[in-house]
Amino acid sequence: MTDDSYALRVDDVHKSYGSHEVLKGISLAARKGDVISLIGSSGSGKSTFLRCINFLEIPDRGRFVINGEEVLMKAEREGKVHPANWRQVERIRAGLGMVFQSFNLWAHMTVLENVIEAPVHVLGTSRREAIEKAEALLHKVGLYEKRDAYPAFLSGGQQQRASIARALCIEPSVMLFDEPTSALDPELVGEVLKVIRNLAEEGRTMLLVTHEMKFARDVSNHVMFLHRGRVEEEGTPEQIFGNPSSERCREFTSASRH
Amino acid sequence: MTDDSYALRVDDVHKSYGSHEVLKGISLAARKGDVISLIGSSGSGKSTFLRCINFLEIPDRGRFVINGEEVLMKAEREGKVHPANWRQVERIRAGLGMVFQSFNLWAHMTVLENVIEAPVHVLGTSRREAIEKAEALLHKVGLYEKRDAYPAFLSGGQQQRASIARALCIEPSVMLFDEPTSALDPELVGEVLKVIRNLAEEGRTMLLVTHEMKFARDVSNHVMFLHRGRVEEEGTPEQIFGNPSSERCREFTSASRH
Amino acid sequence: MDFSWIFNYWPLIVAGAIQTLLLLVISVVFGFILAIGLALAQVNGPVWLRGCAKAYCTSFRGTPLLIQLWLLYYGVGSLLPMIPGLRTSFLWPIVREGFFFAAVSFTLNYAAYEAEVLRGALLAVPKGELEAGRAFGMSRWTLLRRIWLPRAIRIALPTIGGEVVLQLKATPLAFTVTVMDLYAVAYKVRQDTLLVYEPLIIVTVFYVCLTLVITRAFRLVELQVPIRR
Amino acid sequence: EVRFGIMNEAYPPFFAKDASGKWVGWEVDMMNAVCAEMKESCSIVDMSWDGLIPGLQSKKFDVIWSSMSITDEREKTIAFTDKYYNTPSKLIGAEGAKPGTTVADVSGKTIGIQVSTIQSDYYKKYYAGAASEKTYATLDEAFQDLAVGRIDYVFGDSIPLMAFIHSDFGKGCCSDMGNVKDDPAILGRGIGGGLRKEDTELLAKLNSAIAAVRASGKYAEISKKYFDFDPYGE
Amino acid sequence: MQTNPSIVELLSPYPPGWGGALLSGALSTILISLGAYFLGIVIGLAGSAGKLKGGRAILVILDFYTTAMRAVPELILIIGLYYAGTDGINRLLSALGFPPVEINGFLAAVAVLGIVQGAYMTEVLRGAILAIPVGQIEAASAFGMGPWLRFRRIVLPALMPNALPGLTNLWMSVTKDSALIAVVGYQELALATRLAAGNTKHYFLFFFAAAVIYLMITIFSNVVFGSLEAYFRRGQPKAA
Ligand SMILES: Nc1ncnc2c1ncn2[C@@H]1O[C@H](COP(=O)(O)OP(=O)(O)OP(=O)(O)O)[C@@H](O)[C@H]1O
Ligand SMILES: Nc1ncnc2c1ncn2[C@@H]1O[C@H](COP(=O)(O)OP(=O)(O)OP(=O)(O)O)[C@@H](O)[C@H]1O
Ligand SMILES: [Mg+2]
Ligand SMILES: [Mg+2]
Repeated sequence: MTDDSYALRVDDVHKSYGSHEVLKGISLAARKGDVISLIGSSGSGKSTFLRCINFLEIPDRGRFVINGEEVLMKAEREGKVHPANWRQVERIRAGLGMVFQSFNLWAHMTVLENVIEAPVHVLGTSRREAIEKAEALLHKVGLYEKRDAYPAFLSGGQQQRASIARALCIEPSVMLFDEPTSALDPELVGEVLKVIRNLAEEGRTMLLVTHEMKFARDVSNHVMFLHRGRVEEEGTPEQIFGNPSSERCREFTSASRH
Repeated sequence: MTDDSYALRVDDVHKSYGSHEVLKGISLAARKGDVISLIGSSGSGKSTFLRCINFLEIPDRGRFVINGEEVLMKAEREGKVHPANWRQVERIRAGLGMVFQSFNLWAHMTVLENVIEAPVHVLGTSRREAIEKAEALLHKVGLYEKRDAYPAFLSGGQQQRASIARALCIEPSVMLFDEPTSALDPELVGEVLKVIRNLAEEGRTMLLVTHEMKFARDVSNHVMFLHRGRVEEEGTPEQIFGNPSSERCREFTSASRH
Repeated sequence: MDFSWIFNYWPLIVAGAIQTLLLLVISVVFGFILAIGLALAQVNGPVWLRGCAKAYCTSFRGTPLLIQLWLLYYGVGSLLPMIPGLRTSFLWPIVREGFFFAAVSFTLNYAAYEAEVLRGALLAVPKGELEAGRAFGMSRWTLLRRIWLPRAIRIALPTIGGEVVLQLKATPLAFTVTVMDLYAVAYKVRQDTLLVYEPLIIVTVFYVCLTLVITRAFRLVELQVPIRR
Repeated sequence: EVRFGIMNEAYPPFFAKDASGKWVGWEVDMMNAVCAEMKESCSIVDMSWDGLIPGLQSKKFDVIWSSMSITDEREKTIAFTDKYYNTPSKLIGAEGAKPGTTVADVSGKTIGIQVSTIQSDYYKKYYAGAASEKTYATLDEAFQDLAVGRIDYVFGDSIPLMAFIHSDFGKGCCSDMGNVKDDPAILGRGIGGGLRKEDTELLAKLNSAIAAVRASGKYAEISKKYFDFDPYGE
Repeated sequence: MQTNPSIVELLSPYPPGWGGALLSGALSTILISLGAYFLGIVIGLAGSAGKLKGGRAILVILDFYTTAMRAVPELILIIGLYYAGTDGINRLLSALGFPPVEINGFLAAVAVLGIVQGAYMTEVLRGAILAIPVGQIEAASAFGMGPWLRFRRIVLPALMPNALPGLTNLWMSVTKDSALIAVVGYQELALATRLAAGNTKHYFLFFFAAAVIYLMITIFSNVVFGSLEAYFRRGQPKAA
């Protein structure tokens, strides 16, 4: 199959911090509308993998095709690679929405300013239009009343919702969610589930790190289990949660059921 | 019943931010060995309530008895109260362990240094002893290898575990946990569950904010549902999750089961 | 280039270098301690103390060091002999000298600048980390000593390094109260010989070495805690 | 055109810029007289002390005309004209001190001296064993210290010293101890204009002009405006 | 001999009063300081960016720059640039058959002071950038902001509260360091004060007057910097 038929295709990603090899060759291929969940124990490299995809961490090795465009890499010393053209990376990033595990809202902007920042200044949407869209999104995540508050004065879940609204507002074709529901109550988790389903129906692709197995099972059509820097097992949610073939995966998924 | 028989007793706590009244009179009484879960939607004031108990936020009104000692309050202008004696508050705090929703590890210290900081510099434990205890705790939460890492280089779950170890290391008689498992994988959640059960058996009292209903049900002997700044409903886990009497509580708890 | 004068002047040069070093070390060490108090007063002192600290910083940063030195040396200094007993006490040989006044006024001035830097740095420490300290029962003092200051100082290190070098550059003013620091020695040589560059080059070499030591020392402290970028 | 470099500090009555920015003083009048004698047009370039030598060397002006003492050491770097004035050196002391300038008089005392002046050479030769020295950047600072009693004497050129004693500030505190014993080898060389060593032609012209001004009576005429004695010295 | 003028006469703005000279000196001081300060900011921004992002070679060069420019006495820099520098340029020009040029003393002073300020600012800004929570910058990158946009929209507003105290200090010192320009024959506030004092022997009066003028400059700057800081600290909870 050619690269073009994938919304996101990543091959053989390696990443070390010093002598600690976090990712030992991870590959992934997602078609439009796919929702892929990454599960795995804490410290197994899920966040690192997401961050490699938009080059917040520079992978040591790997091939990346995002929205049909291959990220050009050039070799550096010590056999490592590097993006050849940061312009290209920036352009590609503008089509990727990211929700960070630690939210990373901009502290000097209100919630609304946070949400319209990228549409207005990266995509060039008009301010009026961006505000309209942002307010609709803030309504959806139940944060409309807090639109003029600064992040430091928000509760954890409110910050997380602001961060989700911020990522959605650029209408990215690929979304990277790093534990987007960790600070949310069950009702809001349900809301986020709906949002993700809608987005998938619109043909957007989503990559999702989560520790909530039920959420992963409900939302995704493909699940990958990361272990010790490798993909230990992957498949449909039914397969992974119902009948995992690897011992480690069985242990891990059963822990959430006891 | 007298105050003395409670490990923690809080009456009629009020707290506003500006005109926004977050807590409208919350009361709670916990005996030694109690594990009380606070649930409620995002922004309902759970964190604020925890933070009022150790006076990180100064409540507008309320009466606090912690470990049999009543916190002396004095009236301020506008009918608000204030702790009368910060020394007393500091002493009481040293008997309270807290795990923050945003971890709040000290960035200029390694994990190990973070964990031994309070024992050594607040309680006056000898450094050697503190290190021994800290290393045992770090083993328990699976962070021993990372003991010399600085917080900025840890994954989210690792930071959360460090934060838990830090709170446990002072062997507090009352523990305040603000979503202590939000960044943890199911296996680690199970570990934390075990730790909390052990602590309860040792007679320690725990107050726990969580969004994971299953966890709340498994770990606690009492559950409080906060809504709009009030305790909408409280009772045993079976009651709250099995047969809640209030409509709002039913809605909320059922969301996690859909 | 003509450096033959060095043979006649080297004892003066050595003595001058020592004076420069002493002035720098004294003013930086004591000024820093004073600055901590001033910064804290501004960040969370009571209103009146905050006002006093702010006024102090404004006036000491706002007027030239030279004028402060003169006010101290000729103003306060001429009143000192009137303190009964001081003239005969063991302190007199110290407080009589220009060096004493230079050291005091440099310290006061350095503290004002440094307090401003520290104030900003104290405010830049994430609130959550302070709350964590409080939550574990740290007293104000322990919190300050263990969390707030170490964090703030790390944040401000590059700026503090700059302020120390600036302070080094301010030491030549001591000559106006008869302290023969290294720069004054160079000035004397220039007056004597009318050589323009050579004496200044000696000063420069000394300053560069000292600055290297200062920046390396700060670099070392900075590297203690790795920063993720 | 000949450009004269003058230090941009006030050294009345020799040179000073008044509030309107005009240069006035004995040395300025002398400069004009010398220029008239040379039939040259003249201009003044002012510089801080630090800029005088570099300014001369990089040809921002041609003559330093700024009460600069002629010393052997300095002659290694620049050339000097013949002296155009030389006033005696003296000591002033606290009010009520016993007048006198011998080594015995100053023994055990502290003398304030401006850095790198002929007086500091003189101190080294005569007083160094008996009295101690404090070095000042300017005489004004020495005066202040004398007034508050940090030093016992100021040793310097008689003209600024006498001006100080007669000022409001100096009147109450200090008095004249008398001129020091002359030593032509040190004190006798006087004040001259400083030139680049290669400008021998200008040097000769200036020297003859100075001599002519002195001889024509113009010198005495200028001096009368400022002094009640002859500043040329012996 | 001199009569005894009153304080009013001495400070009158018209000669023989010295008020005018002091005020025009103060104006030069402000102009030189402003010039040097803004040059310094530009250099400082570039320098700190280079120190944080640059390759090995850039780092070595910038290290040399910040160490040397801060360590070498300004006097030697200014003499060097103004005298030796013009000498060199003119020798070169005459060798090439061009007429000599005059370097304006004012520009030389601004250039020297600005380059020196730049070295201090490089360090102040570097520290301020390092104090920004790294996640905020990562978020900007993740949304496709280029370096310039990221700097303008995220880094700059976030670094300002951290940098302003240091930047304010540098402004305070440059207003006083500008006294150095006397070396090249410019009359700013400090020199005007010395002239007035030396001429009239009223030292305390004029030094006091100068102190007042400096203090006014400072208080005005404080208002400006203070409101800047208040603006950039928006969104930050109060210190506990
Ligand atoms: N410092 C503050 N200033 C003003 N409002 C605040 C402040 N802190 C919290 N709030 C508001 O108070 C309300 C309660 O916040 P709190 O953090 O207690 O919520 P929570 O129940 O912990 O929510 P979550 O589950 O999302 O963490 C929220 O609406 C929040 O926006
Ligand atoms: N900047 C860094 N420098 C060094 N090591 C790092 C760095 N960032 C992460 N690590 C390490 O890499 C490993 C993987 O981290 P990562 O954040 O990807 O984990 P994760 O799977 O997202 O875990 P969690 O579920 O706890 O968030 C961890 O052991 C972590 O300590
Ligand atoms: Mg993670
Ligand atoms: Mg919360």
